[in-house]
Amino acid sequence: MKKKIVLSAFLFSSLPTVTFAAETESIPSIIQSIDMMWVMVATFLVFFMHAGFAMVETGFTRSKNALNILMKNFLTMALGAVLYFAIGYGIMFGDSISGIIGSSHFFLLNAESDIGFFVFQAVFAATCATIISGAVAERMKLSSYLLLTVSMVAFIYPIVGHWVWGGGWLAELGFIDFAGSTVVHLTGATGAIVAVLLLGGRLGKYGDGRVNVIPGHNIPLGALGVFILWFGWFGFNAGSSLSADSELVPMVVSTTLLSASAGVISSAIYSYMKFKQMDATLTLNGALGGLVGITAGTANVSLFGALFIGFVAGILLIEAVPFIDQKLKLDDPVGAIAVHGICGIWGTIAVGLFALEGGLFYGGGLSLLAIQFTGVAAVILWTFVISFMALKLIALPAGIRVTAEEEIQGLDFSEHGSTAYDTKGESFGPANSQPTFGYGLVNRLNSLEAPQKQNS
Amino acid sequence: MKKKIVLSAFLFSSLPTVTFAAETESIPSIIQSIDMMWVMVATFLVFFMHAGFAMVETGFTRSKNALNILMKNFLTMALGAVLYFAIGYGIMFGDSISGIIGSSHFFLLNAESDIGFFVFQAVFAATCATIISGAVAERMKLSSYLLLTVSMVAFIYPIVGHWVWGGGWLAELGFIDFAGSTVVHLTGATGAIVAVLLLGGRLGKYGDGRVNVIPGHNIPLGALGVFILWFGWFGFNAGSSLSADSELVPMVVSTTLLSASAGVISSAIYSYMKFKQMDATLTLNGALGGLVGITAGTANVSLFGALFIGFVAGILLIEAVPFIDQKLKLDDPVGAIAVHGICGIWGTIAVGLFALEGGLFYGGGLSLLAIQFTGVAAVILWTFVISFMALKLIALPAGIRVTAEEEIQGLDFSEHGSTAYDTKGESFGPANSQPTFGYGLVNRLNSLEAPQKQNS
Amino acid sequence: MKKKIVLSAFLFSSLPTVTFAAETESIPSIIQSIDMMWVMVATFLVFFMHAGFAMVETGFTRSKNALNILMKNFLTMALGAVLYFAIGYGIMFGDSISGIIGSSHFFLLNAESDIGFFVFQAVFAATCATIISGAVAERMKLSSYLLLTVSMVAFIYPIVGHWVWGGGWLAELGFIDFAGSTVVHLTGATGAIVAVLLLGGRLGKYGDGRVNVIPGHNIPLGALGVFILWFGWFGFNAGSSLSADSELVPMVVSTTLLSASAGVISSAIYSYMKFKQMDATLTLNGALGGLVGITAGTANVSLFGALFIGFVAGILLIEAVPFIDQKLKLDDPVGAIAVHGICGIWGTIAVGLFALEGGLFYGGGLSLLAIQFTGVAAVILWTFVISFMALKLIALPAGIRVTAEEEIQGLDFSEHGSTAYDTKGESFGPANSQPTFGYGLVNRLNSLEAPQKQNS
Amino acid sequence: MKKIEAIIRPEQFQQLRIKLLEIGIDGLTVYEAAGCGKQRKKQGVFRGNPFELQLEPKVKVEMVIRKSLYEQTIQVIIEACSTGQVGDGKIFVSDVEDVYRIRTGENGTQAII
Amino acid sequence: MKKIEAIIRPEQFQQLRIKLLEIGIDGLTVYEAAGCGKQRKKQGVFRGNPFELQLEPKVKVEMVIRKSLYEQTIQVIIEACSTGQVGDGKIFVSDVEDVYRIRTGENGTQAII
Amino acid sequence: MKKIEAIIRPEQFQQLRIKLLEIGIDGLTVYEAAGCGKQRKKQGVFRGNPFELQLEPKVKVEMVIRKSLYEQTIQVIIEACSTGQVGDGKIFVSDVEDVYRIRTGENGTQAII
Ligand SMILES: Nc1ncnc2c1ncn2[C@@H]1O[C@H](COP(=O)(O)OP(=O)(O)O)[C@@H](O)[C@H]1O
Ligand SMILES: Nc1ncnc2c1ncn2[C@@H]1O[C@H](COP(=O)(O)OP(=O)(O)O)[C@@H](O)[C@H]1O
Ligand SMILES: Nc1ncnc2c1ncn2[C@@H]1O[C@H](COP(=O)(O)OP(=O)(O)O)[C@@H](O)[C@H]1O
Repeated sequence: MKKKIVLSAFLFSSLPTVTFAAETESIPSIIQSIDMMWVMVATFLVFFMHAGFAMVETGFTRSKNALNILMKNFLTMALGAVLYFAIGYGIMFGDSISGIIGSSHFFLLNAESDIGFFVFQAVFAATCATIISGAVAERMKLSSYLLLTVSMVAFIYPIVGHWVWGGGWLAELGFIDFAGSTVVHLTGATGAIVAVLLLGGRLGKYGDGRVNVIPGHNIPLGALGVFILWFGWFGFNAGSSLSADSELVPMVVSTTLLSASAGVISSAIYSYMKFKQMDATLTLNGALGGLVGITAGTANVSLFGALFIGFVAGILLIEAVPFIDQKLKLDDPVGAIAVHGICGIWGTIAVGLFALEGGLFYGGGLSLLAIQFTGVAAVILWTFVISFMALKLIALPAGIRVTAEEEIQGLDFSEHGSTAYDTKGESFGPANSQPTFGYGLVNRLNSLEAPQKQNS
Repeated sequence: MKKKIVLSAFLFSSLPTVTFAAETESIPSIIQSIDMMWVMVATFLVFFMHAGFAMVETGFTRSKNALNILMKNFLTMALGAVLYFAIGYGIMFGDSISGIIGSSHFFLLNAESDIGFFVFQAVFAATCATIISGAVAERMKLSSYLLLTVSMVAFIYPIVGHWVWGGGWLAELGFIDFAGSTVVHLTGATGAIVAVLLLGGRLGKYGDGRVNVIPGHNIPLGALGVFILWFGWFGFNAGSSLSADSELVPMVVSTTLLSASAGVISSAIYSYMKFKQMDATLTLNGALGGLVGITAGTANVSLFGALFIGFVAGILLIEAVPFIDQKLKLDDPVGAIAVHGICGIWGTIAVGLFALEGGLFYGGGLSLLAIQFTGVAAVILWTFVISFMALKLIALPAGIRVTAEEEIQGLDFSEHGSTAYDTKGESFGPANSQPTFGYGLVNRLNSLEAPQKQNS
Repeated sequence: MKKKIVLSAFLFSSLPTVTFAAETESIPSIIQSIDMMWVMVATFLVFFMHAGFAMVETGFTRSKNALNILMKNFLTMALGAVLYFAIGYGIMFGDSISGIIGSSHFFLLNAESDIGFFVFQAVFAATCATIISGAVAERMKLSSYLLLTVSMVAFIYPIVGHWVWGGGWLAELGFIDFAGSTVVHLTGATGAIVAVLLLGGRLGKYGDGRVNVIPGHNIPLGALGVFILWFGWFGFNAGSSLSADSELVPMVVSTTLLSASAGVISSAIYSYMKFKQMDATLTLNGALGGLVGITAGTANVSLFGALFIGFVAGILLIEAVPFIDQKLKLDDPVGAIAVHGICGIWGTIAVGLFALEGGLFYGGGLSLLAIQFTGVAAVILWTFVISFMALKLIALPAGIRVTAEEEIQGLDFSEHGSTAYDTKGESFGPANSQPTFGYGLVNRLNSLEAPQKQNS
Repeated sequence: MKKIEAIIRPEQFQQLRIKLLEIGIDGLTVYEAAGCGKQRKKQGVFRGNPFELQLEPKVKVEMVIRKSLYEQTIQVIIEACSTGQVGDGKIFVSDVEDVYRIRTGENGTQAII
Repeated sequence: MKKIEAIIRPEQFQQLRIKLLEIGIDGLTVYEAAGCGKQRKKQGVFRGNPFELQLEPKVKVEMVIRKSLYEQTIQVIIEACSTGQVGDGKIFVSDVEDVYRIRTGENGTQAII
Repeated sequence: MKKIEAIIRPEQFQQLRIKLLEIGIDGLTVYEAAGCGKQRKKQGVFRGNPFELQLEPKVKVEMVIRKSLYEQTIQVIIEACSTGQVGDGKIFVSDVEDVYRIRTGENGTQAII
């Protein structure tokens, strides 16, 4: 291939390429190129969100489980892409059986030309599954988690997706979820609730009626993760337009920016009011809450609507996290249930209030609101029941939780044989003991080299 | 919404979307789409620069203040977006009153169709404010910093922006600042100087005539931040073209790449010559210096000009950082004043020398150079005076600096109630003492769990 | 410049810009814009891969050498860009002398309009050199490494590039390497082999017949690096199309995603089978192996082919890393030789098997396969011989390896005078001793501030 | 006055602290340590290379006590920290000549707590 | 020869080091420690959950000195490290039988420094 | 029973451990430390500011041994850890009254190892 030659296509317009062979056909083909480009850029950004999830989940948990969480994130992305190719896409966008389930295009058969759309949807699908990995961190068996991921990506999520985006019954009803507050986030969060219910809290989290603090080990990494997620979210929302619509896209980008910003501001202020301290990790969650909140209505609400949605999401989040943690005693290390579940519901319902067309506050009456409620309820019900059954099945052979001993020594050593940090200078192989305690010294000693001539 | 259907727009060109309804109207609408897409991609990149700033500022300062710096960065972005929407945009791009100040389009009223341009400008605006957060790190009250951010984003910066980009008097004069060496960087740096002057150095920085070293706690994170900034800078500069001009954009991208590269090389070499060691953090600053330097002239100079500008920026930086730190005794933990101020001035002036049209070295005489000087002087004067007044006002109720006790224990614990790292295994709650000293042990002990049956 | 006015170009289509002056010329110019935009987006992504390399290399090595590795990465990028501008581009894409070497367009002379293509190629070129920095980490002199980088970017790599992408003899032969499994990755890896052969292992790595473990100090940072690389790789592969071809690009993106995913899955499973533990860092390498593997054939194989290529790459990698480390005793801290070399060869050969046109498995016979083998052999031979000669020359004055004393104390302190972490609270200046051992305490003590009135 | 130095497993520390409080010992100082003894070594694997940990993490709890508390303290430590597995650690008892309280300058038994 | 072990606040360390140098004590070894005593516990809040710190960071400064310096050293430590707040720490004095300098093998008082 | 505390260079530790094993000493406890003595101070530079390291990293190896092993142990430590450069460290020897094995509760010499 002589790149130089090909290049001239875009430099000198001598256009010897196949794509633009005939100028008369150019306009449709140009539009195809433009839209394709937009969707591909969005695909890259949504892919990159996995780095964000991985960093948030790693930073918000303990260092002894960091490798394990990273592996979960990589494997979720990888399994997600492959399974969505094999099965998920067909169920989601294949020919519909009564608006319930798609039934063709497995392995993209007879849909080869959908490939750009497929790859965008594939990175979306993995997102849904990865939400769970944060909530079940530090105690779920890797194998069980992977089996749950398989059920999410290959079945549970594509069904929901079919209902809403694949022309299924919720789409017919008029349910609005532009980029997935419900389809992606609430589905993931519901799966997370089920998994956390069945798993129980981490050792030492709830004891003698007390709720203990198990803080994350690297909040700056988590904060970077939030920035990456926010960055990727522009692709998540604006890519869902599927075309480079010069009116719609800037609107979506702006509502996304403003809602997230409002979420940051309200969670910062509200946490300050509530705890007399501006809680840093909750404010990071607040940014994500604002993003999840706007996802459903990003193309349908005004800039003021977006500000309001984000603002409320930030406050809801500050209320939801301690409530889930202390009252419901659902041990969710990264706050996934509050961020993706509570704010996902809020965002979906908010469309019924703020949609410029059909929203209650814009004179649209209650019908859209009712539809939005229906959608939320249906998705929760479906996901809850099926993921409950799936997990019960997965638990049959040997349970879904690591042994207490493995949990104490950390999943990094028990599942991966080494540890995440400074194995040459800090935390080598946790054995039968506490987190990194004492390992600093131990491992630096274990790995000291014999003295060298030069300095002896 | 049936995404599948919408999709066909870009796959089969059956074009059922509104945007491309009539083919006869297509060409202008296509151009709109293309330009919109370019500006949106740039918007995402500029947004992502905030992650870069956050990482540089976190990595270059002490771990006991990491949460605080992260919060400042998130809140700057969030407040920036909301305030720029409410006020800033109107002042910057509203109808001009005598070339001094814009006066319409607040809340984007009657400028709804400017939304793509607005969102690009909004992420720019926040950049200007965030420059300050690095310089004032580790000692400024969060509340005072936020009030300063409000003044910057809502007033000080938009005025400068109006003068240069909003058709104001500097624009009329012919002042060239393509992407903001002066408008964004110098404005931010001038604000930083004022704040640092009023704050004073960090405790322990200047004492008994000595200048103490207070090194950053995580340079790799800072280096990642520099890479992210460089990555985002392509959007910052190339997005400022506002259209996907196939000649201008690659030129801008190339000058940006080469100037930054030259900045890296010259700061590495020059620091080696000056200190007999190749200083790592100064070289990282050198990359940023090269980027700030080229920002003004990125569209107006040749590739050779870009190399020269970056090269000089790197050397200036190595001279400026110790000068500011040791001679001026302005305690700027991350080198923001040198990077954004000194290199910002250099870059702006350099346009008067290297601009292919009008530059002194290309036979353009002294007039452009004089204009560039005027612009620099005007912006420094304006920003200095107003931010000085703003800070004096902000300081009225209770000062802008945390108490010495809070500073010693770290702003993370005093302002946010917890700490950034390994709260389960390393640095929990700094109390009335030094950085992380001794906390490793303390907190690992504080948080040891009761022994588990399995291993007892 | 009044941005507001320029903006209207994309908002109101009043089109006062030069680019789109005449509507009749619009279609070619629009196509130029689109293709340019695509290549620029890809350029940014490929640039960002350097952040990924830097993080992987930093995370997978010891903390005492972190600054040094970061500097190597920054300087590689910087030198790469400048040298490729001066010399490399001319050799690679200048007028060909017998298909062996290009001979014009140095400093882009008479090729000013190639600038977009140049800048894309420039970030590619630096990639090739940066591969080496990981393999030689923790012991190679910075100066020697930089001289090697100069030879790679200015000569060795551009020659290979000329053969394959510049219309040289391999291109004539029909050799297929769409985005550079061989041109970029194998060339880099061959240089790495030579350098590692001449350097020898790190102190303490091989002793008394044992192979010691020297683990990396921050795997989460390394994992983030892998995500960044994967993200950037979409630009690497899909940008190599050089035009926004709406059929080719989504195909390339999908094969890239699926191959990397398959690499993750197979390396995770296979490491589990082989070591009874799912090795985390090898799985991270597995993702990269899948990416390197698909790079050659990304535009020429089917989705199933991509899955297969990635799957095999992941397994090859798990076999190759211990083989190179333990059998060949080539000490490659980050696994660069296995990832870029072994998987690079596999990917190139695999085109001969899986190419839809010409591949053995698609009835294309053996001819393409033979050509692919020829290309691989030629590139290895050329790179090996010349980089061997180059390194021997570089070694003449004073060797290419730091002294044992410097190696023990860490290159950060010996080459850069300070250290990467927590200099205020953890690891200040390693002196004549082991990694970070004991420095935690030492430096926190060294840098304690005098007591403050407030708490005394 | 006796100095008691107990080398224990890190995970037993919190329990020991609580038990000591119960018998009135609330002044103690703790150090991070690494120990090597008869305890079986742990195995790990990194990039296909197996490795062995030669040292185990330990904690040293150091307290100076009145002679009268000696027996009881030893008893409490053994109770709180014994798991029956090799590696539980040791207690060293030695003599202390004098103790000063830095805050007040007082010394002798009244300085202990 | 006496062994002086001073458990002090980390932030007083540099001052102590300088004061000790002034009276000619330049050999000392320092350890990171965590202490628990009468000092009031600190409170924090994380994600809405309040928590309490049970231990405080301390530093142990250990030095072996000639008997003749004993009184003066104690005096200097108390001066340099006393803040008057609970938590200032303790000094333990004990006997050392012998000291060796590893470099030369010499022992007794001439090995101290 | 004697308590031997050796303050050594970190990089000599592994060699010492192996040599001690050879004479049958396999029980020991190690601490991270920082020392200050006659050793020449190191210089660094950060952002153009030179700085000096006032303390050096050290390791304390602590072992309680039977009296009979005393001489030999000192000998081994000096051999294994002496480099001839200033900064090699010190050995402190002191008396231990009793030793308990936490696991079994036994005390006296049979508890040592
Ligand atoms: N003679 C000794 N001197 C100092 N410390 C010792 C000695 N013997 C054992 N230790 C410490 O006690 C710990 C436990 O000893 P070990 O022999 O493994 O088990 P146990 O005490 O149950 O017999 C060791 O890890 C070490 O820290
Ligand atoms: N009996 C003791 N044995 C060992 N260390 C002690 C003892 N009592 C106090 N300490 C150490 O001294 C520190 C200060 O003691 P504390 O009672 O808080 O204050 P003060 O010394 O001012 O009375 C403690 O944190 C602990 O490290
Ligand atoms: N009097 C002392 N008390 C406690 N530790 C000491 C004493 N003198 C020296 N040390 C320790 O021994 C180390 C080496 O001492 P130094 O005087 O530098 O070298 P050398 O032991 O070779 O004479 C010091 O860093 C310190 O940790």
